[in-house]
Amino acid sequence: RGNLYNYILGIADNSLILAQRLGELCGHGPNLETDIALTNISLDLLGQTRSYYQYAAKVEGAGKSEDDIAFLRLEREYKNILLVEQPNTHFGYVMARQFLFDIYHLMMMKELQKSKDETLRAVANKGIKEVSYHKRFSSDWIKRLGDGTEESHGKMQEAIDDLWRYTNEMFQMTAADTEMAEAGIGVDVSKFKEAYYKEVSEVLKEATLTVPESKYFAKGGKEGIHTEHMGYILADLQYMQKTFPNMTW
Amino acid sequence: RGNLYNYILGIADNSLILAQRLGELCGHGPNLETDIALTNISLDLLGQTRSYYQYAAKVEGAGKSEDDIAFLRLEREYKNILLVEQPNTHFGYVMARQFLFDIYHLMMMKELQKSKDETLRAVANKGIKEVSYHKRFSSDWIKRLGDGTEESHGKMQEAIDDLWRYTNEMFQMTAADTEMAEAGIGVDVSKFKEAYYKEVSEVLKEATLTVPESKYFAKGGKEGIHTEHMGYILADLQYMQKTFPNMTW
Amino acid sequence: MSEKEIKNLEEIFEARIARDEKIEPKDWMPEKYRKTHIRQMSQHAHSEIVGMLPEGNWITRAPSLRRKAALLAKVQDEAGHGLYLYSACETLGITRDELYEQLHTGKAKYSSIFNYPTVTWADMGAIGWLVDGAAIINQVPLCNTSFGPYARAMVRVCKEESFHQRQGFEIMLTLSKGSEEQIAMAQDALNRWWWPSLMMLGPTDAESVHTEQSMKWKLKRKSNDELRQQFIDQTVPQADLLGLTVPDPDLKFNEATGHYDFGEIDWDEFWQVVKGHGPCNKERMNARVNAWDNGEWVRDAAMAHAEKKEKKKLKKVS
Amino acid sequence: MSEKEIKNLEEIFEARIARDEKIEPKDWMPEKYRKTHIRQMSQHAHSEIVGMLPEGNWITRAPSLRRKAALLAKVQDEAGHGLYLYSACETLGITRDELYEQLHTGKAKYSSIFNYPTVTWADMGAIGWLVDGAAIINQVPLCNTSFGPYARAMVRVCKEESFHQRQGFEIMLTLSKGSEEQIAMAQDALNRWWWPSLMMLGPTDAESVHTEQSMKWKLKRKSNDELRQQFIDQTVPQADLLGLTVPDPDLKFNEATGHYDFGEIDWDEFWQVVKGHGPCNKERMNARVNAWDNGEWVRDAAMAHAEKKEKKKLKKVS
Repeated sequence: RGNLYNYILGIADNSLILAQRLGELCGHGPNLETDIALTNISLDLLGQTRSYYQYAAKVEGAGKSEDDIAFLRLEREYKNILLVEQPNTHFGYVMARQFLFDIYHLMMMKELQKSKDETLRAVANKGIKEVSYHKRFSSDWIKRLGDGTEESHGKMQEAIDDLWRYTNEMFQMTAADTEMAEAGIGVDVSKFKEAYYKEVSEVLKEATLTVPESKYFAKGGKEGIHTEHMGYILADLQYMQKTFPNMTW
Repeated sequence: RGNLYNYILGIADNSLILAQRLGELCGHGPNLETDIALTNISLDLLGQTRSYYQYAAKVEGAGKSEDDIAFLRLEREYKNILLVEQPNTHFGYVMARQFLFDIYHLMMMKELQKSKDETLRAVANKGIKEVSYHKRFSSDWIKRLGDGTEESHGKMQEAIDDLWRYTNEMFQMTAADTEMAEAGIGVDVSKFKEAYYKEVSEVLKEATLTVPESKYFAKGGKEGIHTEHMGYILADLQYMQKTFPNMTW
Repeated sequence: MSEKEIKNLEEIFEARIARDEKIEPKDWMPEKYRKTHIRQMSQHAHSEIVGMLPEGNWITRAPSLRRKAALLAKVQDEAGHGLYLYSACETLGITRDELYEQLHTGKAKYSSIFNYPTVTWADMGAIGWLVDGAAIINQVPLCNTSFGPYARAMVRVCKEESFHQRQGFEIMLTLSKGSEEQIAMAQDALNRWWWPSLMMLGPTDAESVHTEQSMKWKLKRKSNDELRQQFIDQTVPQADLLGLTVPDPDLKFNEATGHYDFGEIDWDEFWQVVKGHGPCNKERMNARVNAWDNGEWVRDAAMAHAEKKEKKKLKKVS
Repeated sequence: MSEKEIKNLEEIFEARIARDEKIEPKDWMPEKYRKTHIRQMSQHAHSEIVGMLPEGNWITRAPSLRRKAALLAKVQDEAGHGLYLYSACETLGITRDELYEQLHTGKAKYSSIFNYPTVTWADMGAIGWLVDGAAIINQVPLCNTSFGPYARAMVRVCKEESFHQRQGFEIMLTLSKGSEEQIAMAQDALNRWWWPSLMMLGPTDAESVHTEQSMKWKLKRKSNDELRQQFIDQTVPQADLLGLTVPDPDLKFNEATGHYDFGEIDWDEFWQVVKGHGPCNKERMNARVNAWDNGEWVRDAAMAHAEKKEKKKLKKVS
């Protein structure tokens, strides 16, 4: 039960933190259309987050709410990968982060549809259409910016190069991941590492971008050791719940 | 007693929030010398803040600590002027904010040395040397940047123009201010408004900068209605105390 | 065209409006009609997108996941409103870039209510309840305005605004049933947003320009003061329901008129904010201009990419 | 100078060092001595200023006013150390701008410990206790090194570092006597900083270059492995005092040697971080380069202003 709970949080925290990062952008995008689309993605991710946390709360059986799980943990207890907490340095970073996550996210969701766990299956079934859209949206932008102007090409390449080191962490299995995969409940993400890099590379090539070759990768998020950005994300995220404990909003 | 408490907080919160803003810069200045100097100013202000809060806690007599006062109020309860919470947009803003505050701060401190309240007098006596140094430092930089290069002149003018609207609030008297001034404890800041603008204008002129003419001024900080920056400042400032209540550090 | 012919067209045009026919973009229209509509619709569009900012300020700090999602959705709706109001403007022969230019240079106005800061979470409730409430009162009559695209946009906008208004009220209701701090927060938000909301309905009739012509074109059906009275009459009982006190010592129900009498509005403050000196005018404008400037390379890239694609297509065909 | 003359000078020079005389900037010195000192002192200076960043990360979030002030003061001390170490370098005929250039282009190194993130408040304790502790062990022997300016700088640095070290230990002590969460936080920080601190004392003697020459010049008095052993022997009892567990299952006091035996260090991680692929190498370098680039207009203005002032003075004189 502990491992199922941890497994769910591992998935859900990615969606929460990415939704939070996208939420910062609301009203500040390059045009109204992208503003609307990014808010939409944020909303989809937040919706998935809520389903996961509600289920996690039930699994844990300690009477917690989705908000307790979302807002009242210590930084070391958040299990999201480092990629999703990286800042909105510029629109190229926003799109690179999204793209590098979406390719993985869709693969994971597709597998989760086969889970023996009914609730996880249901979340995946509902989410698959959303995530397919995210992936189409971000892939299109990678191509547009990669194969746009010289400036956009440079900025897009910079973002991909910078964020590349956060990709490998997606395929590392925690103890909870392994146990849940073996039980047929969770997804063995390590299996689609190769397919992931193949698909990412294809899009990058179409976008006239260079596939980074670095073999050095960052890790730690899944064990709750985050980059220094995370503390500031949480300071805002948790502000109200920490300032006014135990209230209804 | 309530008014003395509120009066002290009105002074102290300015120092706290400005110290906090300067603290953000630590390690990111244009060179080591300014980094050290700004950290020094931050430390001086923080020292003053602590003396004020310790006294306020005593005055209130509710068993609070300096940290309770510093970290555990709601945004609407912080009484600092809007000027000190403005962001470190660039080094010109940092210096303009400091300069516009220092001129006022020194005038206020000099008056506070005549307070009938022994503790406030002691804080002022100790602080006057520090604040004189701050003023010299920031005035020198105003001149250096104003009468430096074309670029620095433009940036300095921009910062002065932008922050000008936050100056008038310094001279507005709250109920606590008025009562404490009448009692010979607090300073009647409204009295040195003219001297303030005269002194500021002289430095600006020496710096070859234009004295802004706008007659529109912002207000609200003294009544706890802050700019939208304040919430984010507090989210970081209060993070630890809110996350781990009632602990010793 | 001779002057007579124009006069003739104008008469036919006015008659159509009088018969409640809709004017469509391709129909003949007087230049002043076109200009007035561009001005009003773009002002409305600008208000929607500037209006995203004060609420956007609380997205990262919303107190629950449900509220965060609702707030995101609301701000997204506002972007949507902006989008189709700009589109409606474009049917009158002006580009979105020109409209942005007007906003960014301060030539075009937007609702000055958005120049106040959002200080606490309760402001999310107060904005929905009061600001959207006042907006609806302004906008419902526009669902029957003479210019077709505007009228149709307004139908959709009003439907969504009224959802937002209920949502805002519901935030206030939750707070007013909550802890002492929450009740204080709600009251404080009402204190700060009440007067600016009344100002939203525009200057007093005595000071208001454009009114007569706008009435004829059904861009306006009631005067500012009538709308304001309607807003007050509708909102005060809601405040009572919340157990909150409207911050106006002169507010009193007048049995004789059947309306609430209310205190004097601080028109100096109104004009100060309209003229660009409100608490956040500069911040709002900076945020918009920065978003636009920082997005330039993205828009350029999108255009360059589209052109490249088009060329490739043509090559394949030829 | 003939080869013989140089050889003669070198012999006199080495003899002076052997006699524990200090070498001063204006004294003759072999080119290699000069270069080695520039490399080591600048590396040390760079470490001080890059080291400001991980701790600077917690200034705005320090849990009490007292701790906030102490942290500010500590980071300020590090800037001060940087300042006089750069000055010491400059006596050897290199400018601060050149030294920065080396740092910003990755040509010069800095202590790789600062490429780890500061994740919790307890890291402020762990850095003071362990990182400054290891630094002192490295630096105390340097108070007697042969190059005068470096030796004198080190006396001051060591004094302050030892204050920081005690302060860090005191943070850990407060946490370890605190709530369950605080104890967990302290243990977690020890877990994360222990091994990187051991690595701070440099590669094993087998892998270490420069050692022999450095010994002769008193730039080094003990080997890396000896220093590491000294650090462990000194620190483990302190961990015991805190009631914390050193994260090394092989750690054990060896009665025969009088030292602690310890487990194997992950040198792959060490070299990965040294080569620029640690958790924060990129962030640290970006922060330094951004500070420098964003400060360019300020430095230019200061120089332009000084020149103007100088001219005015000359005018007055003439």
